[in-house]
Amino acid sequence: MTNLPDPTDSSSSHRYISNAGEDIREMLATIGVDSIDRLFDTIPDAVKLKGLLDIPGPWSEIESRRWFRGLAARNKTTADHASFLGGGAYAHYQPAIIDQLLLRAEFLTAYTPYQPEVSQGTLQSIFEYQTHQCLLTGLDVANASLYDGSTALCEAVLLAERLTKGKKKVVLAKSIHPHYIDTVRTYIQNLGLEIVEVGWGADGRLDLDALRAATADAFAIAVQSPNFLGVVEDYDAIVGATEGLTRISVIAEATSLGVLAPPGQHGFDICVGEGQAWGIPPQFGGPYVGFMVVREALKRHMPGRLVGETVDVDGKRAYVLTLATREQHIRRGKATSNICTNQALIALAANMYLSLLGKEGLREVGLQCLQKAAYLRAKLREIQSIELPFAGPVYNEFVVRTPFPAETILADLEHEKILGGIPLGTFYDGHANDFLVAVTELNTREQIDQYVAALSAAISRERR
Amino acid sequence: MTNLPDPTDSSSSHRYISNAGEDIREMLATIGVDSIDRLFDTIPDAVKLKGLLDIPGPWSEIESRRWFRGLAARNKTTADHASFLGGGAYAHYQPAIIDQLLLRAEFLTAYTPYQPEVSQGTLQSIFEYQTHQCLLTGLDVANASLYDGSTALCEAVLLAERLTKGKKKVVLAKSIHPHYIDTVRTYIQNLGLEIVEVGWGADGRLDLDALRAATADAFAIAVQSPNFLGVVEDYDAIVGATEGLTRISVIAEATSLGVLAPPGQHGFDICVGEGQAWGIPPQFGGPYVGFMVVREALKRHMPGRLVGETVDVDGKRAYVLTLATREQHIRRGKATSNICTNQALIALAANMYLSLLGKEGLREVGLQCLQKAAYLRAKLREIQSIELPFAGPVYNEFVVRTPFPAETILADLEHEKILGGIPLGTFYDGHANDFLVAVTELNTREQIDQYVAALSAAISRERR
Amino acid sequence: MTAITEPEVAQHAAQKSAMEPLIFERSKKGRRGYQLPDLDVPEQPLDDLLPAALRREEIQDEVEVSEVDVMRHFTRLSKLNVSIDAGLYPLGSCTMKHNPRINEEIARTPGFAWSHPLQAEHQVQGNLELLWHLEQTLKEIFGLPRVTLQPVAGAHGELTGILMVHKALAKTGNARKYILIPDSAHGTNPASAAFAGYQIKELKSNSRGTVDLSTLEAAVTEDVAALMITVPNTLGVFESEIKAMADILHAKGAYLYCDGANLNSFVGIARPGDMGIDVIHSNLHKTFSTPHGGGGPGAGPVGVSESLVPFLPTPTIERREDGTFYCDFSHPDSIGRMRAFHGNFNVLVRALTYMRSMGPTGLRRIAQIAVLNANYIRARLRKTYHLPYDAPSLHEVVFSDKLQTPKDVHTLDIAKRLMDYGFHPPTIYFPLIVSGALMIEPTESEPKEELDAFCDAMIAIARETEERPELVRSAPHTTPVRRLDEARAARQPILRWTKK
Amino acid sequence: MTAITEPEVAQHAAQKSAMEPLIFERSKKGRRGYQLPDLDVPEQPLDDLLPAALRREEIQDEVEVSEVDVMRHFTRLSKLNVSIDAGLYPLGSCTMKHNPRINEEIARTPGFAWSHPLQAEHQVQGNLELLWHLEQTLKEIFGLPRVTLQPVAGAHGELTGILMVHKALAKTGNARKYILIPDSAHGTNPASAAFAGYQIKELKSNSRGTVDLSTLEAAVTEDVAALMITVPNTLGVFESEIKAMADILHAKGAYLYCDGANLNSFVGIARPGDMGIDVIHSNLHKTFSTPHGGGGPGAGPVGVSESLVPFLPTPTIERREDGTFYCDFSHPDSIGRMRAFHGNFNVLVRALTYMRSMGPTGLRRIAQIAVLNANYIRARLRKTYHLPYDAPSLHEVVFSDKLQTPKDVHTLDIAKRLMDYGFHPPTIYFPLIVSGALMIEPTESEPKEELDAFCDAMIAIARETEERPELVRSAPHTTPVRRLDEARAARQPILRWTKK
Ligand SMILES: Cc1ncc(COP(=O)(O)O)c(C=O)c1O
Ligand SMILES: Cc1ncc(COP(=O)(O)O)c(C=O)c1O
Repeated sequence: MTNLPDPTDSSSSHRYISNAGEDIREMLATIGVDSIDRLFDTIPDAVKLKGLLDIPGPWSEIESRRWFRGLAARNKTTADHASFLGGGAYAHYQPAIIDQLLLRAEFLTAYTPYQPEVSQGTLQSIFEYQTHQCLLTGLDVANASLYDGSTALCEAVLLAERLTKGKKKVVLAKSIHPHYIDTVRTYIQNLGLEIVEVGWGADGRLDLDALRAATADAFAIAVQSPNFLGVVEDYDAIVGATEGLTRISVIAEATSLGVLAPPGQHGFDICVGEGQAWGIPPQFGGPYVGFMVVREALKRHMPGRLVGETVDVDGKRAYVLTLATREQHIRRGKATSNICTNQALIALAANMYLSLLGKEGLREVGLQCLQKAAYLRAKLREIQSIELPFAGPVYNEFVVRTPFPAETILADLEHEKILGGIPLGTFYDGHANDFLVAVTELNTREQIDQYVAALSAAISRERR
Repeated sequence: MTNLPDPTDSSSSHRYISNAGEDIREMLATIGVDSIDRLFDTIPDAVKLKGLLDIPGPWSEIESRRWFRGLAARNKTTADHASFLGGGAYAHYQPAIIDQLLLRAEFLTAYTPYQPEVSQGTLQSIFEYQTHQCLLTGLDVANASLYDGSTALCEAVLLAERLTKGKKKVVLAKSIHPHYIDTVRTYIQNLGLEIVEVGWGADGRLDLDALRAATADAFAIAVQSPNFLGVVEDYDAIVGATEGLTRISVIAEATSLGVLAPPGQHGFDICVGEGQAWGIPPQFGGPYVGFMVVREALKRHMPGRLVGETVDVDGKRAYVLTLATREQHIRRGKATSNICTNQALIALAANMYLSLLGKEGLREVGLQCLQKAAYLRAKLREIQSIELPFAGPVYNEFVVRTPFPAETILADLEHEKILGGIPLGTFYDGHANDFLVAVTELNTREQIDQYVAALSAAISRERR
Repeated sequence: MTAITEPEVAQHAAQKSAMEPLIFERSKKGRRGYQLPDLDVPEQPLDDLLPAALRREEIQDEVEVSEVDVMRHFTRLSKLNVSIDAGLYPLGSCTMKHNPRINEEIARTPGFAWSHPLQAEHQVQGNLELLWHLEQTLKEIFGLPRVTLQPVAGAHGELTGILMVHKALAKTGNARKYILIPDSAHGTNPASAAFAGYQIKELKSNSRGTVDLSTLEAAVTEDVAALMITVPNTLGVFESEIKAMADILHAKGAYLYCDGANLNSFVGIARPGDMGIDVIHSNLHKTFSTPHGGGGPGAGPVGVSESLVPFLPTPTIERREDGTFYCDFSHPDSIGRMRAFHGNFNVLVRALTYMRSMGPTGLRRIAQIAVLNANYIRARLRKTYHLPYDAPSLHEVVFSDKLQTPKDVHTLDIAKRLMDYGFHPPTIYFPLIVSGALMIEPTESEPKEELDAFCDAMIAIARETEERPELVRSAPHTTPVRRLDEARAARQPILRWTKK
Repeated sequence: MTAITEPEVAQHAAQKSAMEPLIFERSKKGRRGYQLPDLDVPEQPLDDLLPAALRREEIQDEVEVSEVDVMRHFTRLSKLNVSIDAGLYPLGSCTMKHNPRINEEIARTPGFAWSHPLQAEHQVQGNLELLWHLEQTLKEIFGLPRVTLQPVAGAHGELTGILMVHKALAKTGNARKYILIPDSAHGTNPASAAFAGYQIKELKSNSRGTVDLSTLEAAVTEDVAALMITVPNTLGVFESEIKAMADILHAKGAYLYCDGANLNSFVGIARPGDMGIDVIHSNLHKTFSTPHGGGGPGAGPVGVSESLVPFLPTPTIERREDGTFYCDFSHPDSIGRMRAFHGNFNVLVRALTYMRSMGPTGLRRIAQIAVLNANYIRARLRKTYHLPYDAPSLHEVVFSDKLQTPKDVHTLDIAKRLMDYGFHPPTIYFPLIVSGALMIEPTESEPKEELDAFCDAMIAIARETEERPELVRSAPHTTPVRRLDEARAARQPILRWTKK
């Protein structure tokens, strides 16, 4: 170990670690040992490293900025391209105050509010967040957050299964985000459950006949709306076909709740989803925020944390983590979920977003998405050889079909600095020429017109 | 006025103005008038606008981001070029925590700490900032900040003049930043003062013979070191030649204080300067922070705010604005300066920078600048037809001379994504082929080597 | 349960923060708060680069602390401040309004933040265009033909303006001697006028707090260069005769300078240029929301009437036919440069962002609601506090402590007691024409419920003054430190830390 | 001066913040907190786009507030929280260390923040390269051949790890039935094991708090899939026999899972792979400094030994010969996908930034100083508080309330009283094997003076327990709210605001 640095030497000091030479010597004296090494005597020499790890660093901030910015510059992103990408991650407007508020140490560097007297800020915000979820989904009880949309669906399926011990079959619409379905498959692999997928009809909506055929013996049905094809499902029709099942609605584009019918008012028992669209940057897939809202009767089955209102000894209103007997730290192997750390900071961002946009803004975002997508669809319909294969109503996303492989067309668009869509063939067989296109309030008419022109040019080019 | 919007209509609501329709009606009722217009009755109709101002907006954040980022993208900057620009504004390392701390509302959105009981954060920080200035300059009393380096020099000249009523001549080294000299000229134009400029010798240092000739009847002498040519002045020699004058040292590159002799220990009475180099981004010239540090005896002549230590009624140590009788709000027409709002937030950033870098870091920044500039100078000396016209010692900046107009050479470098220097001919006649080059710890050896190669190529190109 | 209200118990938490030592007192040998990349060029002997006589020894007593220490220190210090984002900060004359965060974001765009002030013009066209647009916008707001963006604060703008007046008059052969300034003016006005080379003649206010035309007429001699007046004045009262004042001055060849600190009260409602004003500065950190930063930075652009245009500081920013922009130094009569480089550029970026966010309707609404809010406070408190000047006021209202002094409770006490209620006090003891002034400016940002809470607190303090005056006199009780010994600070000044 | 210590006076300031209403209660008709650009495409009748039956009415009871209202609200809420940047936050097992701000800055680089998770690989080479480097770095830290970055928290990592164990065993024909978990384990361990399809067998700790080899040997039947053990355990005590444990398990075809929550105590000193560990997750929000965010987000990468590599979640990130990177889905035995997209990518960015900032020397120093700091607290408090397990501990120390219970003062009271001294309490009542546990983890970030202040407070509380126990029992006294009625919250749950 002679090559290893002496921790009391000032060249060993590191900016993130306060105690250095003078401190260390004083502290060792109090402890009564003569070196830090002595404190590690319980680790057998046989497993101790003889030297330093073989990794880069320590780097200064200057070096980190150079290297990481260099990497970031190798990505092509919404920051320098017109983007029409959706598929469960959307570029929406992020109000400037949100990120600056998130950087406040009191939010950023606190942890789970186990001690309510010094965590009312976090607790009250979660309580507000829970309320927003209820108002938006038309359901009664929301939790503090789950990891993301995909794992929220897993938790919903497991919750539903707990309600109806015995049945082992869950029906999933095939048009749920394929990553979500994959994740459910992973989660339940050892639990003796069976997944039945139900496909879509010609209009892109859930195939109701196939659904009816699949429900026997099932304990739950989950559908996504707008679904992965962008099509808005008919909740009432689905409810009519799924008597007796626990109904789970999945929301992958959260801003759609500003204009679409709330699942809780249309016969659904559980709504889970991904809150990223509420002004969280796409950031390559995470951190996002999964939400779950359920009917009153299911609240004691809820996974994850819940914040409730109470009073302090002076009678002052206050907030606290509650119904903890559902959770792993109390129930251990029998908890409603294994989740502990969740996505609190992103839920806080969502609370800020929902509060700023408010009643009017949430509706206006939804309407702008709807109108802009409709404008693009109308323009695309004018182009010969472009097809919009699914006729069902859409919100802000839809499938486009050309006579050429999606990847080829999208590469052409990329040359025009347009991220033009997501190839559907990656997810479904037989859709090699299809791609998903999403439009949000951030896409200007100019961008949309350029998109149409570029797409039209790309098709002409390929035709030659 | 019928076209003007009705303030109680919800379409008039603005996100920055809380009170809207419902509030307005309630408040008007309390006041007892029937419209907001009534509250403006004291403004004669003749001067009231009949319509709205003819300016753009209101814009959403989305539109502002687009337009302003568009403008920013039209600048070529240190963000995407290798920069060797100095001349009173330097690109140094800015530790990441500083900017995030500055965004804390408690620092950003408070004002001058008139009420010490609720402003101890600002007050203590200023007290610390004052201390740093004293330690760095070797003088006794520093103020809370002045606008910038140029106006700090104006204030120093005026302070010196107050000390020696009667004399009207101030000697300024011609090698002080030309903008600073210009500003002094503007400030004193009606005060009956005379400026005598003293030039430099062959080595770029103050011409001591000329200086001796100029000091008769003068009340003060000001020199900058490193001067605008980058050359480090010999304080002791200047002191020897300026008996009886108030001596003002000007610092335009504040990091130089990490390695250069402190003026207070070499016979100077006042040190003023520009603190931008302490990690403040160049941001096209401002906001920066001017500093002034003086000998103990001059403290009651100090312009600007001063924070002092005291105790509260419980005997607890605390800080407060003090010696206010020097200032405009008390002394009005007879104040030591007209300054009120200063550059507090930038002084706070400087305090953070100086604290983080600390004893070791301030020295290391200085040494790296010194070594890197020396490395570049050595490389340049190897190139035929490049001349470094001034032989005096330098810190991190110096003059380069080629056989071609500086603008031509610099345009060539710009093609290589190098901001290669500042043409000296803009400031001094007879220097058309000269430019100023600055190097900091942010310039890598690779950048420096590329600079040398690009410069050498540019000269060859021009020669053809 | 008596134990728990004992002060030594109740104040632990507050004390922890309040006892934050100086950063110098946190220093400990060997700690480090930074890292630089290793030197990547061959190191040369120092003596070869810089003679020892020109170098310094180590910076004695400078700190050695970690990044953690610094983060803790400044986070804790910040907690000792109150701020606009946490609540009403009704400093009269300071226009403590909401500081939008989009302005901070835009100012940090690398293309702005990392542009250098001495770059060639073609490299900074974005900046120049921005400055040009800001000038156009301020011209329209002022109703004046040109605006300089160089001044970095209100006082700096005042000096700029009066220097222009001086130069213009000097050009006619007589720079004259005096600047007239009402007794209600801010201290920077006389100070700036003096620095510009003038003597001050003070004008007495009338019973409305404004200046009588007759007073003005009598004062405007051939020796008077200008009247420097704040509109509306520091009582918030508009000078309804402003146009007539301009006429009087102009008839005598003198100028009308407007201190635009109170522009927030009439922006978008009326324009200085239309009032006959020749020069006005605007504190962008007031009306245009750039953050006050604990005392700055700000910006103080100055607009001028046609006759003063030749005297503007250089450079001006101009647009060419081809749409490019440049700095124009060709103004032979210019007063010169007011500061190095381009003023507080990144404050200007914030201000223009704000102007765009507001637009014409929003700017007008600022004035409307700012005036509504101030008048609401006035209406709610006028029965409880003495209103020394009864004239209708715009965006601020000035009370006095006259009704409280019989109980030996003074403005300072009321201000300190407000802190216990969670509010920053108003501006106090200014304007000087009001004895014991409490100058309250809520701005348009404040919601009604915050104004109500403030008025409730003021009323409660008035009640306390009657019932328990000692409680008010000894306030504040809940702040990190209590009332300070300010006399001691001035008598034996300790202006820096020194190692014990 | 008695008046001024009365509680109703002293608490105004605190109350103002503590009484912050819900954002819903700030709502007022007509207020607005946002603006969008005007719709720039021709507006079509809604019914043509979406049948009314699929649309919603207005979102009833959603808020109408201004940006100012929102800024005020969240700024005030924030002030009700304590945080790491303001002081020691010694939650045991949570590794509440300094969160460097450079990590936040880097994560916000537009190229990262605005990259989309379903972009073509050639468009996101920067991201893929970053993930690849992070895996290399974690491999070296773990001493294991592969690491998956998909799990977004420790518990998620546990589930991932146990699912891999299950699949690997299932491949041999018998997935087995049990996971062994010591009684000192964190609740997520049994919960994750259950979700992975296993039953739990609890192992009793010995008097050192560790697991005896004989206990293990007796428990490892052919039905046991794995031992899930925390190293060092939740008392901070290292399992010195870890290698022998691995041998016992491996001999029976079972796996050794390590809960790496406590990696901070030995990072750079020893490597899990060298101890015979087959699977380990690391909470990047603990050892690698990504901020806890009031409860998340985090990340929980999982490293595995050679035999488990085929079962890793898909996709894995791979480097081609030409230096480009791609997602590899060709793992037929993979357990599948643990989450949509690429996990908490922007948490991973922060963690890699931190690893680079620390480097090999810095990582080692983390463990050294974290252990030094914990042992310093142990040394200073061991005379005052009962140490239920006396074995040498590493980065945390667990005391109990045994010496205080005779005065009817319990761990909860001590925790609450610490708040009055300005400290966040330690983790309490965990691990379960200690009655009245006080689990203190200071991390390497804390300066000695902060540790001393904490120890002084703990000692003062012990003294108060003797002299004025009621003071401790009724704490906290200085927080925005005092002790809560938690039972009421659970009995009549109010889990959302409803309009009155
Ligand atoms: C009326 C008035 N005039 C002038 C000033 C000075 O402006 P600044 O502080 O920006 O220099 C102020 C600022 O407080 C003011 O209120
Ligand atoms: C020992 C231990 N294991 C597991 C976990 C769970 O990790 P996470 O909260 O990241 O899911 C924790 C977190 O508190 C822990 O302390």
